[in-house]
Amino acid sequence: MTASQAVRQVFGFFGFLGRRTGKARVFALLGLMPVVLAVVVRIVFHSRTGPLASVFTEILMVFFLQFYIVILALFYGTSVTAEEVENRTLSYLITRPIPKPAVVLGKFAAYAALMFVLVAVSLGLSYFIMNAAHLADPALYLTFLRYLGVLGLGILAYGAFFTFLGTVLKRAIIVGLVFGFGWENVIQYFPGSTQRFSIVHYLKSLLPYAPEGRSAGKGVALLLFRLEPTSPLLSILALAAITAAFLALACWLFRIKEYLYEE
Amino acid sequence: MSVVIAAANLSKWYGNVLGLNDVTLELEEGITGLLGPNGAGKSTFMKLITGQMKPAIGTVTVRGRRVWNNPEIFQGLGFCPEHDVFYEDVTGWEFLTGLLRFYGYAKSEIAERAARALAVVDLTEDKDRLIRGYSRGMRQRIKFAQAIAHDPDILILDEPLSGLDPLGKRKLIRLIKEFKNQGRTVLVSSHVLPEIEALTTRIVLIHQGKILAQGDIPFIRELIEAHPHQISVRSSDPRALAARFVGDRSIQKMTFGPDGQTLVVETHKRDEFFGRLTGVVLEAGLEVEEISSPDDNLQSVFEYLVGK
Amino acid sequence: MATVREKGYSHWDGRLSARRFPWWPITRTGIQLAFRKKRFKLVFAGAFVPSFVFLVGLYISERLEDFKAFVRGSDRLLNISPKYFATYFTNDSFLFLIVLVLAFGTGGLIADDLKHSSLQLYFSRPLGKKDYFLGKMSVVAFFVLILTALPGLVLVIFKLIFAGSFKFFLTYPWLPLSILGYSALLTLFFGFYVLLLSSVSKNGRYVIILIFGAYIFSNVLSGILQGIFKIPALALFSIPSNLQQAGAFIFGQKLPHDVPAAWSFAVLAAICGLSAAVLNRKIRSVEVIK
Amino acid sequence: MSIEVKDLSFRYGRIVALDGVTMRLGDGAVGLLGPNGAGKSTLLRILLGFLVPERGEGRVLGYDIRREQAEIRRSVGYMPESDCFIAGMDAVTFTAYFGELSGMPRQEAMKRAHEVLFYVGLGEARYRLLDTYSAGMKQRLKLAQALVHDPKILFLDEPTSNLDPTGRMEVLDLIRDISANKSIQVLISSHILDDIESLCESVVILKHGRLAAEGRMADLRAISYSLFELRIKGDGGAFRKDLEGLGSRVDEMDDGLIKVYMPEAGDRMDIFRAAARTNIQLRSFVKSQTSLEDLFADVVGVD
Repeated sequence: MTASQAVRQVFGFFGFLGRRTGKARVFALLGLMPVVLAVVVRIVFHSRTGPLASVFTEILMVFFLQFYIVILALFYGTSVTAEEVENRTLSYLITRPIPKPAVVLGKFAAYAALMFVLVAVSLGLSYFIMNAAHLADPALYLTFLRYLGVLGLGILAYGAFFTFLGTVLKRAIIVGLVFGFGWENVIQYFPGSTQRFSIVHYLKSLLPYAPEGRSAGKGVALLLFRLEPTSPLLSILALAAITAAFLALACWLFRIKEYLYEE
Repeated sequence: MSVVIAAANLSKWYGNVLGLNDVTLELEEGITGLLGPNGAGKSTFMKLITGQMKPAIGTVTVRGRRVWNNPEIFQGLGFCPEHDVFYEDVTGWEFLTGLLRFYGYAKSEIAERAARALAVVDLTEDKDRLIRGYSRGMRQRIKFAQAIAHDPDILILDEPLSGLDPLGKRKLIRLIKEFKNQGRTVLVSSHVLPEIEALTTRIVLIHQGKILAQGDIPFIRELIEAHPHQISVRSSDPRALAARFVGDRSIQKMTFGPDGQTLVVETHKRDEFFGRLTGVVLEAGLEVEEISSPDDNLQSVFEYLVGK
Repeated sequence: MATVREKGYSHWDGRLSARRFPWWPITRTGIQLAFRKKRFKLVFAGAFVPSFVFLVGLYISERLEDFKAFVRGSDRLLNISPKYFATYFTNDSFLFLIVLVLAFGTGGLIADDLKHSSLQLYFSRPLGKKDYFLGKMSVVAFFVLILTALPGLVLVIFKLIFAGSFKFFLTYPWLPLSILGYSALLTLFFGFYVLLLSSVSKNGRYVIILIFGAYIFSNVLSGILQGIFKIPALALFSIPSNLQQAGAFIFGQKLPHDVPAAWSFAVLAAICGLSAAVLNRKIRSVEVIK
Repeated sequence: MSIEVKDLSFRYGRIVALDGVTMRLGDGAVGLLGPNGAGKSTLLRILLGFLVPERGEGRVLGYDIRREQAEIRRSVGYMPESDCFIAGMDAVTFTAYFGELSGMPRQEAMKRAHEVLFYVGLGEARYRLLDTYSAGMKQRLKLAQALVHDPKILFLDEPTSNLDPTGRMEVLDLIRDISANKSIQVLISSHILDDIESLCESVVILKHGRLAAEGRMADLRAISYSLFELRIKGDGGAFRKDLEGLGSRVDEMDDGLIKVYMPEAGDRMDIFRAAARTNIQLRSFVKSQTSLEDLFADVVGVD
């Protein structure tokens, strides 16, 4: 069985399993919150149109970018390896004729796909409900695809990093929390290139609003607060590099590590 | 009988905890019982054979091929983990077909193999129920099914009978024996010695990381010179029987059982004793109710070799 | 006369008796276990920082003249009145530190019992479910009271000592009662709140995240909602706001959100009710032996 | 005797767990047997007062299981089947803690905890944290916490699971010592029939919530015809013909065991005379009775 076939099979196995566990439903519920918010805003502000709608979209993006995908990636990322070790189901997987890295890559891909579906549905519903007034305008769809692309890259980068954390540390969730909600938020107050040492910086640089352009209300400032963006191309490359590097590290570690359930 | 699993000067420890200490061993077809006190290195040995751990010194090979990070040996090897752990939110069918994905079978072959494995462990009617709802016996049997579904010729079982009720044990013992009768190799580890005795007479005894004994139980018992054999004879007049044997030099010790009917004799020369016993009993006109050898079982072999 | 102690099992000649507080050993052990957790002593000590800060505040208020130049704008804060105590009891960092201490110290109260299935050991003893909960809840009560009632009363005493007169006490005789009342409210609420979340899962880490997460999320959520809809009643979504409302009411101060205080009390009571119901259902005897 | 139940019935929703069980448990050690789901743990739970039976009543040590629950649980020691301990505690505080919860004064509980821990063989490890305990040590710890308050009755659920062979022997000796002469009634539920065989005088077998068999083991296993199982050394052929000449049927099993079915009137010593005539060594000679496993199999049905 070639390595790529093995990855595809592991992807199939965990794609199926991921949907089954109760946790997926809990996160889907969490994803419902922005949709409800969008509906309520539509009802309350249906008379006024224009920039106000896009401002609220900004506020939603804060939820998605700095909370939802981080929580998803933290949970699913750390559980790529930690879950199998903790529930001791690891021995079912590594006594199969497939290379160990295939388990990490296959499972990561399955969970990334699951996360992407959750985010796409939630973002899609809330975005289009919020901007229902001018559905005809093609630019609307372009911005949506761009948002989705940014969140997708975010899922991959955060997911890979947390997968690596889950393979290295025993207490991955706590460290992940500190990184995801501590370091990533604090970084924006640091000057100069220190911002380059966080994932959220590259994601923000890809957002469709030029920072010093028109300041469209509180929402935008919130996101692009004191951002010194790197060029979109460089950001995408950086995100891709982060994803690849941390996944490779996770695979290598998983291959050489011996998991000892307490003797 | 070719060598299937071989270990050469195999040693393993983690931190300062000793796992295995210079173990050299060869396992052939048929069922071999692996036993030893807690922390003797039994589970370390199991993990080394199933590639969950890397040998520190020496090698362990299955059909001549190294085990660590060498996945294709699992094409022909099935493993039953000790812990009662599963993917709880899937049905028996999904569990088997899911794990069968990794052998490169076509979809139809996966379904056919899963059905056959379920039939062997007779869980066919429960195949669409979630494993979460399975009883302990059913979980143990589905675990056995996932180990034999890809038709391996080596089966490694870690405490397969633990937690099963007597009927469940009988059923699984029969399955394991049927598997062996197809000329395959089975390595079973267990704490409960009567379970090992029900499966095989061939054992490997590990203690403090070393192989203490290997071979057939009666053969090992013979080799243990240090401890004389015990023979218990329950008869109408044990004292008369004892009086007749007192002069016999080969008898080391005689004790009378609490029930006042049993005479327990300890001797190195069992042959000689049994030779004379029938004659003596008839000559003395005694009524004999029972003759047995209380220490001719695995428990006492274990006690001698491992005991304090 | 020689005696030989009989080998093997020996009986105990004492007599088993029903005790007045059968649940007391549970509380004592719960507290001991909390202090044995790594780094908990550090977190616990840190929780006393606000009371220390307010103590210094008391000192400065007495020596206002010499600090005049230094303390330009904030003399308004430093005239000591029930408002001073209300601020102490309802400021955000004070409540957050209590949640921090409870999450680390008492998060595992029920979660650990569920994880190691030791419930069946408890209930194979002459112990009712009521005793079990009372024992566990008084562990939480211990920590909350030590962080609220104790420093509160000590501050009042130091105010009298620093002022050198009972005038303060005579003008506000009801203040110690408010302190005790508010501490009791916090004890009751956090007792139910922590036990509810502790019984939700076996995984200790998950429970700690839940205790933090629910508290912060409720605040964030109500902040966002108020940000969008500007309706004051939305403050009821946030646990800290409710506690602050109740505190302000008990100390007779202006309510931070113009929502009737009764609503906040109702929300807090509802959470306690929910917790009692969930706990009663979750720790059923059948659950006890799986 | 201390445990008596009449027409006990209980149901989890639709599933009938106990269906009218009436029995009086004999003295000494009693084995509680039955396939998984036969109602064993339900019976234990009702006797311990965790569940209230739908129908029927019962008395434990004279206390009624419906009304005097606290009294029953004070004088009962329960050793659960699943692993249970409290992380962060050492063995002494753990055992003393549960002694206290049973009503012992604190100092007495601490003193008694040491005594009991030595008795179950955890003497040297009694100050270590329970998180570092192996499965076998946790098993002994469970026995210790069941004994700390000196109960009148011990309910042991799978007492010898996950113990290594030496550990199993030691725990069996402990239980034998407790039940034999120390006036403590012991009820043991186990799947390892060898343990029940070596510990208990009488046994109760449940099946689908009903009483399948109850009574002293010796009576249940006695069989009418006289069947002898032999192991011999030497030429079996002649010996076999000689025996058949005396009118008894002889079968030889694949593992060398010889089964001799003697006619009612036959004298067992004829076998010895036949052995002497054909100079055969009689190495094992046992009057067969149904093994507990066979008894279990045919009482509970399907093999």
